[in-house]
Amino acid sequence: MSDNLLELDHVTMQFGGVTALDDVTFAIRRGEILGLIGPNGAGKTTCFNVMTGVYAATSGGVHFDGAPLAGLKRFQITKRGIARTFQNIRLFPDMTAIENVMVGADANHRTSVGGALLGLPRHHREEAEGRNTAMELLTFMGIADRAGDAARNLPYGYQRRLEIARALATKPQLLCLDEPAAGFTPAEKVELMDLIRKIRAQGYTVLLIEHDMSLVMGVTDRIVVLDFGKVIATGTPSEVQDNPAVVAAYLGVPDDDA
Amino acid sequence: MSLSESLRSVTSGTRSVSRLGEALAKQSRSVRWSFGAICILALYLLPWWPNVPVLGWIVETPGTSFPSVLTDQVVIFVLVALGLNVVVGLAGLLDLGYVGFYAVGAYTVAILSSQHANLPWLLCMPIAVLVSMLAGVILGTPTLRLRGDYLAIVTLGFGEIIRITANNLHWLGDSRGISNIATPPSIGPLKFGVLDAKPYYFLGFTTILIVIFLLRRLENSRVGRSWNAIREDEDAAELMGVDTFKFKLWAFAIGAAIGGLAGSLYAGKVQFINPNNFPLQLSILFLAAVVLGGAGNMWGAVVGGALVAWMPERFRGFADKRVFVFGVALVLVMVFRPQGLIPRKIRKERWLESWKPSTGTALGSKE
Amino acid sequence: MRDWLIYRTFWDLTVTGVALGSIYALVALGYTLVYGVLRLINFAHSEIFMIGTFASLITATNVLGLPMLEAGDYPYRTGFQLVLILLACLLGSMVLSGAGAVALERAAYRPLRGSGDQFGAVVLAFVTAFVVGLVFFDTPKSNLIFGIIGTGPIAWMYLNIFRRGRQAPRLAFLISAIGASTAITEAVAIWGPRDREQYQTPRVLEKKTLFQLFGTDIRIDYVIVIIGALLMMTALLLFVNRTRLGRGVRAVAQDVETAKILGVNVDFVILITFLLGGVMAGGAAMMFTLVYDQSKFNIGFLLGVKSFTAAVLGGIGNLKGALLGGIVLGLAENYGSALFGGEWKDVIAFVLLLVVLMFRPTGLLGESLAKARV
Amino acid sequence: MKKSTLLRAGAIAVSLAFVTAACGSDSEGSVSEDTVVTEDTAAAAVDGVTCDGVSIAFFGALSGDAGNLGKNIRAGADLAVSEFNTANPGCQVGLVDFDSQGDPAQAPALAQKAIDDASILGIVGPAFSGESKAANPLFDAAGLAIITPSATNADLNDNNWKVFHRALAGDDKQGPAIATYIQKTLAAAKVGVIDDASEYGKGLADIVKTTLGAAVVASDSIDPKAADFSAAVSKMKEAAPDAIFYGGYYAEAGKLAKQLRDAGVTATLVFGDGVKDNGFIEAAGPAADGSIITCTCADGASNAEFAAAYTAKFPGETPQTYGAEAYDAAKAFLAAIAAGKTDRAGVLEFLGTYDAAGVTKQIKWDETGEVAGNAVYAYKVEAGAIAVIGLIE
Repeated sequence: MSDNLLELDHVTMQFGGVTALDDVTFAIRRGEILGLIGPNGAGKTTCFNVMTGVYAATSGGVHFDGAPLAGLKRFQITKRGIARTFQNIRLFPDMTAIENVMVGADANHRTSVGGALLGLPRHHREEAEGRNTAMELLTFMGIADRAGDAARNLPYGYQRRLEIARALATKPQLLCLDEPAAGFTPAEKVELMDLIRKIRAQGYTVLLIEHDMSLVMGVTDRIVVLDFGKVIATGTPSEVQDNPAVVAAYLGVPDDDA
Repeated sequence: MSLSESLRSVTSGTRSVSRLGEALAKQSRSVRWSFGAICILALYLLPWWPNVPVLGWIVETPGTSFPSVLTDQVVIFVLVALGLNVVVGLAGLLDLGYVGFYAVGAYTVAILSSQHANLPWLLCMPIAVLVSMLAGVILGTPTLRLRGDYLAIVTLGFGEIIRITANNLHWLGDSRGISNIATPPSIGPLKFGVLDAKPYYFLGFTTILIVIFLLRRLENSRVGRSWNAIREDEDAAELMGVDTFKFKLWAFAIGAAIGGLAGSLYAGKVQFINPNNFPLQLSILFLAAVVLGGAGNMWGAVVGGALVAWMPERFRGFADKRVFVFGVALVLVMVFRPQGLIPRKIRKERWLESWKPSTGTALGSKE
Repeated sequence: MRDWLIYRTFWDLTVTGVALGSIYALVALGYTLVYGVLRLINFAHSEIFMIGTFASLITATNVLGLPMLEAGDYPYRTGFQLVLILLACLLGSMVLSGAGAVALERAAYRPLRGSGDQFGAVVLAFVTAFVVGLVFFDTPKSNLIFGIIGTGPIAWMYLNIFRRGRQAPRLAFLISAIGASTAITEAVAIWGPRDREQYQTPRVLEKKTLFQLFGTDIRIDYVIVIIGALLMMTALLLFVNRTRLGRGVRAVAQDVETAKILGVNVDFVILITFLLGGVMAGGAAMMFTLVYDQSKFNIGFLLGVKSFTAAVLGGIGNLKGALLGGIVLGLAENYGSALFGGEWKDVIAFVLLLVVLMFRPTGLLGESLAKARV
Repeated sequence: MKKSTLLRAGAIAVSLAFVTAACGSDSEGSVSEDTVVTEDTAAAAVDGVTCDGVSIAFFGALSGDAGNLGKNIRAGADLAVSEFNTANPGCQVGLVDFDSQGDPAQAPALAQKAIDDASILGIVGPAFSGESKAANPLFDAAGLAIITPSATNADLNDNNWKVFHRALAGDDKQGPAIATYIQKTLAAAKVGVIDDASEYGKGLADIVKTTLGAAVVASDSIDPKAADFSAAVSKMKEAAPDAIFYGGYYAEAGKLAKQLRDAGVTATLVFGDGVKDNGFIEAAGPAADGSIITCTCADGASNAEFAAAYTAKFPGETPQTYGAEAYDAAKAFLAAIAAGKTDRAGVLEFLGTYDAAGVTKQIKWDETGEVAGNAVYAYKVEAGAIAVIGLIE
């Protein structure tokens, strides 16, 4: 078994005439926290979307756990072990926090209409299991006190955490976080960094898209930098920090504009 | 009393109903069960309500037979609203052609028990449910990939296609319709004849109870959660591992099956159907019933269905004007109570209070 | 026999199909505009069309004093007088339909968006009082008076309720639309002078054959309808693409939130959208009466369903799609009826829609009003 | 002045009513005898009949799309009842309305209500064929006699409903008569047939088509709810028939006639009884001129006595389609009441032996409830009015 959990192999993604991803190749190693950074519009979220099956790549392929993801539907990819959160929070607003997480937990369940109608033992077993998973995740994320509230009524920080809990409930191997710290105060960011480390400590691999450099530098093992849909640098935080191309991309050095 | 005041009193009425519900929820299991049993018993006796003073004056339908209104309209609308609520209220799929499934159910019974065979109703009914379900799957498979509002017009078209086909095909009795449809078999004192509507009401009400029981099971399971998630955010649901297409198709099929069930009950009661029984406007009325009651709330659907069926018969005296009043009432209710008379409620997880962490942690269970 | 017939009548069917399709297209524009901006199926748009046909009727008879029938013959007019009458009818239809659409928006939809205003409150209050009056009074006049008296206090109360409103779920808009549609239709049916019977609009244009094309008579009324529809369509496209208000419409269609941030008055833009849709429906209504010279309280329903089908067929939210969808639908119905028999007309229309959506899930030209310029 | 006219008309009508009553018991009575008996019994009967709490019912559309048609029918029954009540102070018969809106879905509950009302001894209606099929099984089970003044669907009498009667011939009589008229009187070699795909319209059109056989050169159906019939019009234009028969109702007939004429079709237009309404002329305008309309209904207006009584009761109105049939139907029930039948079985039995001259025709039913005689009348639209031409042989 390869060391890499997920590999992007020469992925190109075009929308009409616009190339959002241009021959992107990188890998995520098992158990690491990989940061994916880049200026606005660099293609980070597109990259996410290709990985989770929202878009089908124009060319190139994505391999997860040694198998190609091409042709799989989104929910199948989730069941394979990739879970994600969203840049703009996308919870199920009129469902309670616990229900939100249970929807995630259901990814591993098999009860369908027949089982539910007849009240088969598996239905009861899975329901109990789902509740336990959900409550434990909410406790782990520190939001169990509002478990019975509608997601729309939760404070912003809770909603962000709830999204992570919901993603974790699918029992993923790879957790993809899309700007989880957006809108957080510095104190909250520190808490989040702890949380991400704790998640990794449980054996998850984490892919992190983030704008906030301090957060990325502080928590990741490795960083991939995208600019104009291309990978311009890969390495440890300190390597990337010193890379002139990265600095140019972020600071917009004139000769890079050409 | 102005209408807005009465609107308010309706509002406070539903509020006090929900308050009653909350109060009941606090009671012990036995209290709740006996309350439910009394309610069910009282509803079984509904055909006799017009004989009760005051209450009778409220519910009676002057100018038409109350028990027949119950069987021909109220029971059917309540069942249909329950079924449509699965599609529209739970899964969030806008279906404007629900009358099609109702027609398929009624026509299946008609064809099998009168037009082309002489099967007993009891055998036709499950076949009708299955055929309607199949119709749901056949319509759903190509169309459920479409986005919300495209689905609306396509389903509307489906309802019309069913009606026009029935109207034009001799095999389906064309515009003359089908007479002499079999009635349910009489059991002991329950004689399913022509003149006494009460046995049909008991049958219909029992069917409603069974459907509610089964739907509750679905709502409180992975299936119901998946439907809710799809309604709230389809993309997010799929990315959380919900097989959205499969569950949408299930919602469609179950909704269709209940619609077909209602159709088979109707056909068995009136023993004559023709395409004019299934106009496009009926689909819209069904939808209005669900949303008026409160989309996504089973009790809302029940109340909405019953009201939409019963009101026009109660206010027969207004003749033509009642349709106008109904239209105005729809606008007013939607403006002042957009979630319907009994809005969808956030689920109360009763088990939450008694929940204790189990030994194996969810996170630790990973490898 | 049928094959022979369709071959010989092909061009005949084409002309009538395109003419009917043009009317579909104009009505479809209203659906498409509102859908593009509000993501709402404006179910009551068919009644705006119906109001338009009555506006034509009222303009011709009550305002211009034309008789419905003149000694058993049509009151034909010619020359300058004819043009004036037609223009007056067109104006009447457009004004009344436009006003109707705007009133509908403010009374039945805007309160649901949580921004109900005095106008909506007054209309709703009047209707409420009127309905309550039905319990006590039999004559429309006393009912009307009761309605007007009751309006004040109820409107005040409604306004207070509006103030704490928030955005309603989308289904509520649809049901409100259905309710408004029912109420408008029934009001015409109940209080119209001819109850539920058909009305005849005076026929001032003699339906002469202008020229022949592929052996088919091309009648003047069809030519007017087709050219008129194209002109109105072009005017609308120019308005949406070239004017500041049009840009506002497109901006709101693309993203309401962003448009708000950019300082677009969203409620006003929505009002304009309804007005445009209403004016187009009014034009369609006048042309409808030109060809069929009749009207009825429920005339809008089926035509509305068909026009909405046309809008979806072309790609809802897409203005050019509405035109294409309307004409394709009009032609398909005509050809299909000739092939399979008129009793299958609606089946043909809906099967066509289903097949098109199967292969092009967002309609023939794709959706998005925002990209209407493409 | 008006009042005296009313009274006189009422007296005439009442005397007629009692003729029928007298005839009921005397089933052998011939027409000529009836007229003779009239004068004698009229005076005697005035103080003769007493009854309490009996009524008959009208069943049909009084509101909704078909409301006008129903109101016209009800008016006929209303006239008969009020004449009876004026003449019999001791026997006030009620007329109860069941407004079905022509909707078969509402019909069973209304029928049930009528059945539950023990005072109702007979039903004038149901007015349409669809609601008849939904409601008649209930009436049959309850033994409540019905006389429909307007439902002409051919297979209504195939159902073994013992309570079923109708006051006019069915479409199985009308259809062939239309065909005969088209071929014999109009001498049309090529005929086009259009229907509205409704039970009534298509049923009638099919009978016409079958009877005409090879003479039918083109046929089509239209959607009555649509405004545009160009496909059917184009077809007719191409086939250039000498006559076009349309099976359907007057509103669409008007639109169709207009569109056919606009397209330059010159064939004679022939319609069934559903078009016999002034609404047709209003909708079609000049295009209606020369159209032929057939009906198994008699022209109520051409019976001077009836027309006078009608106008006296409903000032400014003349009898409309089926009004006279409804009058005859109600009269049959009133005759039963006058003969002392105060239960449903008695009324039903009475109808079986009923044989009396009505306004429209001699009213006498066979076992299936069909009225004797096959009278089909032809009408023509001339100068903006529907005028009777005469019986179709």
